[in-house]
Amino acid sequence: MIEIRTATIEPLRNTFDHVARVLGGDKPASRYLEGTLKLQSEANFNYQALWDKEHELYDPSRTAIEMADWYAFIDPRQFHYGSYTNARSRQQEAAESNFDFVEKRDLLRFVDDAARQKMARVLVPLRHYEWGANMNNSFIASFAYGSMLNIPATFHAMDRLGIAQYLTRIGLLLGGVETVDAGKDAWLNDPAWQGLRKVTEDLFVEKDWFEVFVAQNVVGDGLIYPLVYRHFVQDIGVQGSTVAMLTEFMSDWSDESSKWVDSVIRIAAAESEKNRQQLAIWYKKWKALTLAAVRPIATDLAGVSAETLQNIENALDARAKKLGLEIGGL
Amino acid sequence: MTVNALYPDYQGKVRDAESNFHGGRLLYVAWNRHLMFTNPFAYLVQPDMKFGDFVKTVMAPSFETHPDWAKIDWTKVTWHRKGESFAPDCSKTLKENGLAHKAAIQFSTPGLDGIGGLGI
Amino acid sequence: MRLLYIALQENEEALPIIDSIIEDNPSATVRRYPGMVRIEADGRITVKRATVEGRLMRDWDPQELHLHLISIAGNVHETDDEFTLHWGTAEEMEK
Amino acid sequence: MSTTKKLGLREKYRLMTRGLGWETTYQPMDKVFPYQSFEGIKIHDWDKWEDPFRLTMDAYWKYQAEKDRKLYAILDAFNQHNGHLNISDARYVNSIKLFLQGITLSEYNAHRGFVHLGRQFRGVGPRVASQMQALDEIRHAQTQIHALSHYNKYFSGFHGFQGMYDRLWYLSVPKSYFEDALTAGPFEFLTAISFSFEYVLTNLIFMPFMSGAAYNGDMATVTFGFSAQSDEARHMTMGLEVIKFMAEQDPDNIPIIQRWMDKWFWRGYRMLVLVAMMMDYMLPKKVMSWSEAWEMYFEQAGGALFEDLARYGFRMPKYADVSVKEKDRYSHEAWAALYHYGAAAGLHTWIPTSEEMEWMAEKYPNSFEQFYKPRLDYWDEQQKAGKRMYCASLPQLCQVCQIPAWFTEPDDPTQLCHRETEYKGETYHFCSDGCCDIFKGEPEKYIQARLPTHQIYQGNCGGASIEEVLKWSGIEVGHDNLDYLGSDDQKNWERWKHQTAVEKKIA
Repeated sequence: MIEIRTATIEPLRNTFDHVARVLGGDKPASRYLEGTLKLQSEANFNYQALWDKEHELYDPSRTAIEMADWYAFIDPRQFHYGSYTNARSRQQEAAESNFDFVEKRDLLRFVDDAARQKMARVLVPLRHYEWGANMNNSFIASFAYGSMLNIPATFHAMDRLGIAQYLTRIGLLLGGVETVDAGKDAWLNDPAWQGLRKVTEDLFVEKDWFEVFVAQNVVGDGLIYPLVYRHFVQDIGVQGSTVAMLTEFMSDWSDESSKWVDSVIRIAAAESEKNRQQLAIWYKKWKALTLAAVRPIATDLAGVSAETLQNIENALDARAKKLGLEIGGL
Repeated sequence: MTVNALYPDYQGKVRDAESNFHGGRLLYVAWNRHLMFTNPFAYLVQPDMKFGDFVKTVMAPSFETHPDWAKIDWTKVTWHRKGESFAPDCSKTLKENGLAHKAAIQFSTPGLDGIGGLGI
Repeated sequence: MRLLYIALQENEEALPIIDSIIEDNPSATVRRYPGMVRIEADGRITVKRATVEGRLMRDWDPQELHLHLISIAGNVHETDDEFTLHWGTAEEMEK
Repeated sequence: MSTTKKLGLREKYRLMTRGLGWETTYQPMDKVFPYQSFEGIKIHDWDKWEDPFRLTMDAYWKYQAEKDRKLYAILDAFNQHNGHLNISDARYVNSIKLFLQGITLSEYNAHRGFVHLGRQFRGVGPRVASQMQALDEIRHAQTQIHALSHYNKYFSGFHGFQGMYDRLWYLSVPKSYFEDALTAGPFEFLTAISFSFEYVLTNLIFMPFMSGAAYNGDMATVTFGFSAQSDEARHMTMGLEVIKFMAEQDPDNIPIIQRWMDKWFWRGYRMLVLVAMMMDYMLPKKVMSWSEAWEMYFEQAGGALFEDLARYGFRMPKYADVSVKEKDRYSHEAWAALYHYGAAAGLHTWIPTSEEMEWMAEKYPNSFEQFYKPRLDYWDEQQKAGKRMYCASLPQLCQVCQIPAWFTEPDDPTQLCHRETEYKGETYHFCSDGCCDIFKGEPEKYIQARLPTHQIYQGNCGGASIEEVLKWSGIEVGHDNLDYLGSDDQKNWERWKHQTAVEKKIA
């Protein structure tokens, strides 16, 4: 290889035209920006879709939210594929060693039957909630306008598949295929789960992808994650430390990915009063529905008190308010 | 055939209808055995232009870089359209010659077979 | 001839895998290109976990093939111990 | 307790994927998956889907991260050491300009198609497989941009790739191809992209071309290329599985799929003419000819594939025989056209050197010296006399593939091939029987084609002059276009090589 002093060979430019326009000048750009900005076609589409009479192939009017610039949605994590898989690969390595640790020492044998059943009843049906979240985020990813939203939504969808698979492994550890099957049966038939399943299925037929984003990623996860991975896992006591190990991925993931979720809402709300109103309407609508659905899971299955659930709701309201949504006024 | 779509009666927008060309229309021309011009050309023409003027003012600037162009004996040139011979009247307009929107015509120059007689 | 092939990147880590494939598929033809090795055979190519582990002197999951794989032709049949390419149906292959 | 250990790969994977899905009851399944049946494909049992590769997400993250760590380590080293100085010749760079302009955003389009299917397919197995491919396609688009970002800093023709994809005339070929697939139904999309493109044709892009990059000293491209190919192996397996699955589900599916195979083979083959040209003309050091690659990857490998598929009642795609007739001319016709439109391209063109022409004469003994060398020689003479051929007349385009009608009659390479048909009183023109048939199959779709020549004449492309249109298309006139001889690229390259030589001497 020829070694040459870099000083002697000057670059002619630092980045691509479309990136320079966003940066406000020709400056070196991050791999996140070069790899994410404006990958989606914006004009000169050829054919009307055989499956959609109303819209162009890529069309901002697939949501009621309006943005002057759909590339304002900078992901605070600045994930491109390489940094995304790297982050997840480190997390999966930790998860793998946690699972290994629990399996090798057979740690679940120290958990009494009642606690074990409780874990199975709460955690195993949730794999279907995660699968629903995967479908909803795949929907967001396929219809969201612009690569700046569509790419992290794809990562988010895949994360939910990964989490559903970790929950499956927990089910297998707790009692094998039978336990996993029982969890599915509960998701399909147990009255305590029917509310959440109905909310999930109703979201499958919603048309506005931004509404699905609010309902699933802000409201649904904003209630389920603290309920399950914070309170339920903690409340299960000493025996919960094993479960905490097995669900570490989920709680870390939630802390990290909610930064992205929040940024999307904050940016859309800051754009206009109209957006802010719309987001608040969706938030209120889905919070009422989801909260009613989550209540029997919290009280009947997880043994989480009404007061705790109220605290979770308050925390979510506070978060939404901080993001610019007017909670009380509507 | 009809297009099989999710909704009834899938209909496309005709992107290149004559009305989209602001009074002009499209005419395609290829010179046989002269592949130095690798493909037929597409021209936007006024329908009331005389065919002779079309050759002189529109085709010539495209084709005159070929050494054969200056040697063409226009009385011997043969024209084709849709695989059949076509006899344009130079004194008549494109429209009068029946050249509707998006007509494609080819011309051959007997005795002139491109560079080195190789069809180039 | 019903051509099947597997193409792998030619690098230090892939070499023991390439050598194992050649060992397990003696009738295969090996073609080398810049940066790439293509192993061709008629009817069937098998990559065996045991052979690769023997060369690597460590546990090896056939899914690690993904790290070096460039291309394949043929139907894929995957088990915990083997990765097989074949033409014809899975039932025919299992015979 | 360790139940996982007892489960085989296949059972475990089933539990980890399709075990997650359920039949909805609060909303009807047909409303949850509305796109499933309009294409006429009948599926009776989604469980019969065989998962192509059984990667759970944790394994996916692990392997893909490892691949990307290696890839970026090489790219970092490449950038730090000015790796672009090690390529064979600066003409080579034009092949990767075309790659970035035409392929990278097509990868993104493929991503959108798969992410759509990843939500909309009724079967969980194909849904998960589509999702993983959707994720992979993001990888391909991004790693290509990242690898070529360094070249952008030192060469023309890369900087405007994003705007060019929607606007530059020859890029309407890949753009319309992907939009055609994206606007089709889910089963057709899979037949188009997973089977016809990934399984039957992508080897033609990646294998010979990436080997070519390696041979021409381009470590950045060869690294992303081979790394991307390792994902393609998964995609190809899915492509074949899709066809087998649909075929086994219902005999009524066979004629529908065969029609798609015919359409998408021809559509893909036409798009690959750009690759043919890259292989034969744009690689200064050549690995194999288009003709050899077509024989190896289509005639032999494709032949074996269709022999295998014959048991379902499938035959070779229609007009495969024409592709074989065209293999000795495909690259030559394309390069000539690009050279001739060299003022309107986002890259440089040139007359091959005499050594390169000798190579072509050897690789194309029945065509090159008879038909193509004399044209290049004539242009070369003209260029040396100061009359470089720059055609300023807009080309007639094919209504389906959108390529200028430069292809010749299958049985006569000296006669341009032209087909036309009428539909609802309008005339439409085609480069081949293959494209004409595609139009006749779905005329309402193809009448919508946004042909760049016509768009320019309608006044939708920034102005009436070529210069205005080029600017609108994202081209820096006088820098990105025109001949390689005299270009900024050539001048810079010679200066850098000279500097390098001087510094070596001093050292």
